[in-house]
Amino acid sequence: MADDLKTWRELPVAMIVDQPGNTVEVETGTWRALRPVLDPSKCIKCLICWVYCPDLAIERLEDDSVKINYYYCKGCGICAEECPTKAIQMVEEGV
Amino acid sequence: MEVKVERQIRTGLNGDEAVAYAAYHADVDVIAAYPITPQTIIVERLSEFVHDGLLDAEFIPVESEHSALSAVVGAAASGVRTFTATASQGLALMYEILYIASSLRLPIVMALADRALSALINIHCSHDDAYAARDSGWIEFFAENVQEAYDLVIAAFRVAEDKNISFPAIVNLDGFILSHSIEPLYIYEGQDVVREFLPRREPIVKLDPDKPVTIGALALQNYYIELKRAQAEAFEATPPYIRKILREYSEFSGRKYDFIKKYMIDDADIGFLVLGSTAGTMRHVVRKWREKGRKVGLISLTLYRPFPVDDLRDAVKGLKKLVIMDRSYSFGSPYAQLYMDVAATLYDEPEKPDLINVIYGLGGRDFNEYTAEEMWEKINRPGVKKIWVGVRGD
Amino acid sequence: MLEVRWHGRGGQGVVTSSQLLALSAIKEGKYAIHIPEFGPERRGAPVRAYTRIDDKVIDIRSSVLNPDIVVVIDPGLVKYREMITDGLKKGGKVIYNIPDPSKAEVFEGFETYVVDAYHIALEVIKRPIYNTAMLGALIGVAKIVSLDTVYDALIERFGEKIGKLNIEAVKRGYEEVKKIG
Amino acid sequence: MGFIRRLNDIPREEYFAPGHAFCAGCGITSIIRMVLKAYEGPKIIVNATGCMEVASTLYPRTAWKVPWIHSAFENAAATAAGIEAAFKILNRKYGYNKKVHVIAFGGDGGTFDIGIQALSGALERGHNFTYICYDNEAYMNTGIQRSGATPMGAATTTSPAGRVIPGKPQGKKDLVFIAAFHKIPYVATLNPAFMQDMYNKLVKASQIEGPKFLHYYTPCPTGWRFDTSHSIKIARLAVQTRFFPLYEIERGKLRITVDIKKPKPLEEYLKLQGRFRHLLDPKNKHIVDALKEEIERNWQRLKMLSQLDFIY
Repeated sequence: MADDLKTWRELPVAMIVDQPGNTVEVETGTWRALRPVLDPSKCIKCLICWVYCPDLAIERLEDDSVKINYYYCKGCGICAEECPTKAIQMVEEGV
Repeated sequence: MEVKVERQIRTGLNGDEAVAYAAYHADVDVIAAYPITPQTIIVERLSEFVHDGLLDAEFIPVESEHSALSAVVGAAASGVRTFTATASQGLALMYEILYIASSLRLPIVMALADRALSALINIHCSHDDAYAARDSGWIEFFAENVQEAYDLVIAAFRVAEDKNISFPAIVNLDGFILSHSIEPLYIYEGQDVVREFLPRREPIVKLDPDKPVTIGALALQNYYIELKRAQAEAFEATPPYIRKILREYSEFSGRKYDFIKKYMIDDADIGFLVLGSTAGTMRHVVRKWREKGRKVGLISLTLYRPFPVDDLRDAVKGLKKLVIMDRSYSFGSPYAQLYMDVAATLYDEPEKPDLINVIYGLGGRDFNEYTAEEMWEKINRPGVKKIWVGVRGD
Repeated sequence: MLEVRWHGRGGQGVVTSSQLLALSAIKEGKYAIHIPEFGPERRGAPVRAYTRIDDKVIDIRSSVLNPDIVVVIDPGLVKYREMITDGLKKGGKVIYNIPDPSKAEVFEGFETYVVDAYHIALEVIKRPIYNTAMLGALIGVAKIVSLDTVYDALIERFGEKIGKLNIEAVKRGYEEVKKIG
Repeated sequence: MGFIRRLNDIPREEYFAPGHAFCAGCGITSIIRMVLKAYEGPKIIVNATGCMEVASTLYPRTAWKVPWIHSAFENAAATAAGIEAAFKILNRKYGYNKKVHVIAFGGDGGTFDIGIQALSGALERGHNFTYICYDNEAYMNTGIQRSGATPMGAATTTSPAGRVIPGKPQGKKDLVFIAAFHKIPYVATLNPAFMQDMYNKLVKASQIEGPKFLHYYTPCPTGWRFDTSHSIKIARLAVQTRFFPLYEIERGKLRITVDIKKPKPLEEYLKLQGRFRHLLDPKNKHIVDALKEEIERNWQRLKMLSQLDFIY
């Protein structure tokens, strides 16, 4: 994480975090060993992967089709495991 | 003392009732408290005010002191005026949350009916509990009498909620000696009067669905010390604001309040320093001793945290000896708690009095003129540094 | 400064009588402190309370060690003569409750007063709560506050119905207390 | 939006951000996301110390887009009570005109064990709030120590699968019933594998006044030692084996919401998890039998109670 570490003089009062949802800047995709790969032709838009992705790394598009956001995906494999049509496959990240 | 009696009523209340009236007149919004002697009358009276419809507040009759302080933390974080009260073991159970309330800058006001900590279990006055809170980032006041208990609770709300301060505050009143003793005092005619001194709280931070913030996150090695540095700076910056508010309150009430009180100290050779109700007894004693030709004087602290360093340095000038009276004991420390504050305060002074530490009054042991005389005899022995008085065997 | 020490047993209203005296004095513009002495006692055990009254601000907050007046609410405690006269000022007053005043004994060296608060309480309040009759006796002896002030305090404390019974008890204590030595 | 019939009905809007530090495969984020969607309108979240708090709010960052407070480990219910009281006052005394949901989250340690006193107090006092226990059946945040929620036989670092004592000797306490018998208006069990059931219970809870207690089963790949991809599969098996029955008690009326007519063998559930692996050794068959008996008794009890018009 390339956060600029602030001095005590710059911190908000009362130790709060005043930017809601600012973890959005944090890349957790680096945790990944396996990479989910989606075959959109097999997707039936059931949204199971979107619901179960612990990392909010499945983006739900307007028509309920989905897109994988590798910036956040930690590679747990739940999406591939739960996909009823095997539209998502886990592949080695290094390959 | 000259008292401005406009819109004030002279009445007789015990210390707990006075505190309850103060919270009522301060129009407190949320109270969470658990019964513990000698604080119980406070929560009983406040419950009555709420149940009789006099005070529009939520009274949360929690299942423990830990939850009492936790609940007021939640309420204070929501932006309203909050109050709790406890003593001794109850404060000990709250201990974890004391630090949290201060770190989150929540202006909770707590009355502490000072009582000795177990074991053995005792319900009477020591300052163990007041001292236990001393490092936690709470402002601490000590009341000498019932009038001060009432006034300081009202002033404490203004102090705690001031935007330049925003720290929680404790008002200490000696268990039983003040909490259960009836004395005359002036109270305001009601909430409308107090509101002129104490407007509605404007929080510096709150849980607001329209402006979400995260309160109480996890801070590790990379941030914790910066956060504490900022908190320390904010706490150390409070004294001028506290003083200003106490002056305003003096004006408002007609009763003078400052960080410390001095009595016959200016030309004294030997000074006595006390907290709480013993200030009254010692004032009486000093008066009598002066009649006997003893050049003695008295200092008592109204503000204990932040410690009134400058005031104290100034007040002890010219003293040959300063007797620091602790109603508690600090096991394993070189001296008891108040002494150590004073010693640190005076260490860098070029000229300072000899210091003597007196331990007295634990668990409600009466401190009276005879005990005072025993103390006089002991402090005048050569080489005395730390003594106990009013204890069999010494 | 006038200092009063009250002796009685838990449940007899020892603390209440001291409170009522202090509150009455405060009502009259005086300075007063009521100090209860709570120990490990429960109902039935000996209890003390102290009242200080002065025209000036009262600073001292210790218990009363050298009272001007000792009031013994519980008739059973009179036999503890050392406890009752402990620290009592020379020439001070003892006022005690005795169901049969013909058997009353003088406390040597002190002004001694007796009153049958026992029967006053049973007749007026119908319960063995002697405190208000003894408060009346104290005021009869020492005239610290006016009876009217005490009556007001009683009504405030107990409400109309119970307050009036206690007013009657105070009044009778005030009228029936006798100096015996 | 309210109740859903299919996953596509779940609102799109997210109130919880990615970039958080939960373990890969963690079940906790499902309950966070769904609660924030199902409880419509303004809400305030109270979090006990634990995985959820630590993984979502590493200063100076937060994954929460709603007001959130953490105070200590054992006091989430008490903190929530104070917030609820404050908003009552804001509504009544100061003209604040929004109805705010107050939702407290605690793990099983913070709920079953150290926080049960504060929880009981808050339920008894009838505060209008929701308490959600996310139960991963051990103290995961401190490194997998046994809690009052750890099931019999499970290995944790303080109930290891030792040569003499194989796993936790005691069973799991029934916190749902403990909570329910404060006679509160709504309690329910939730499991992410049964998302429609779970989501609709959340919607229902959000519409009920008074204290609500929800018990969420959250699979923990780290603590239970299973492949991260198996999170939902294991959650599903927990229900299918009747290990974690899905039911609700609404104003005293108990209803099994997902009936399991033919339960799967418990071994299917156990064998996927490292914490139970030692139980499959024949010498520990008696523990599996005891677990099975407990599961059966619990199921039969729920069945019988569901026949009654009310149980409190």
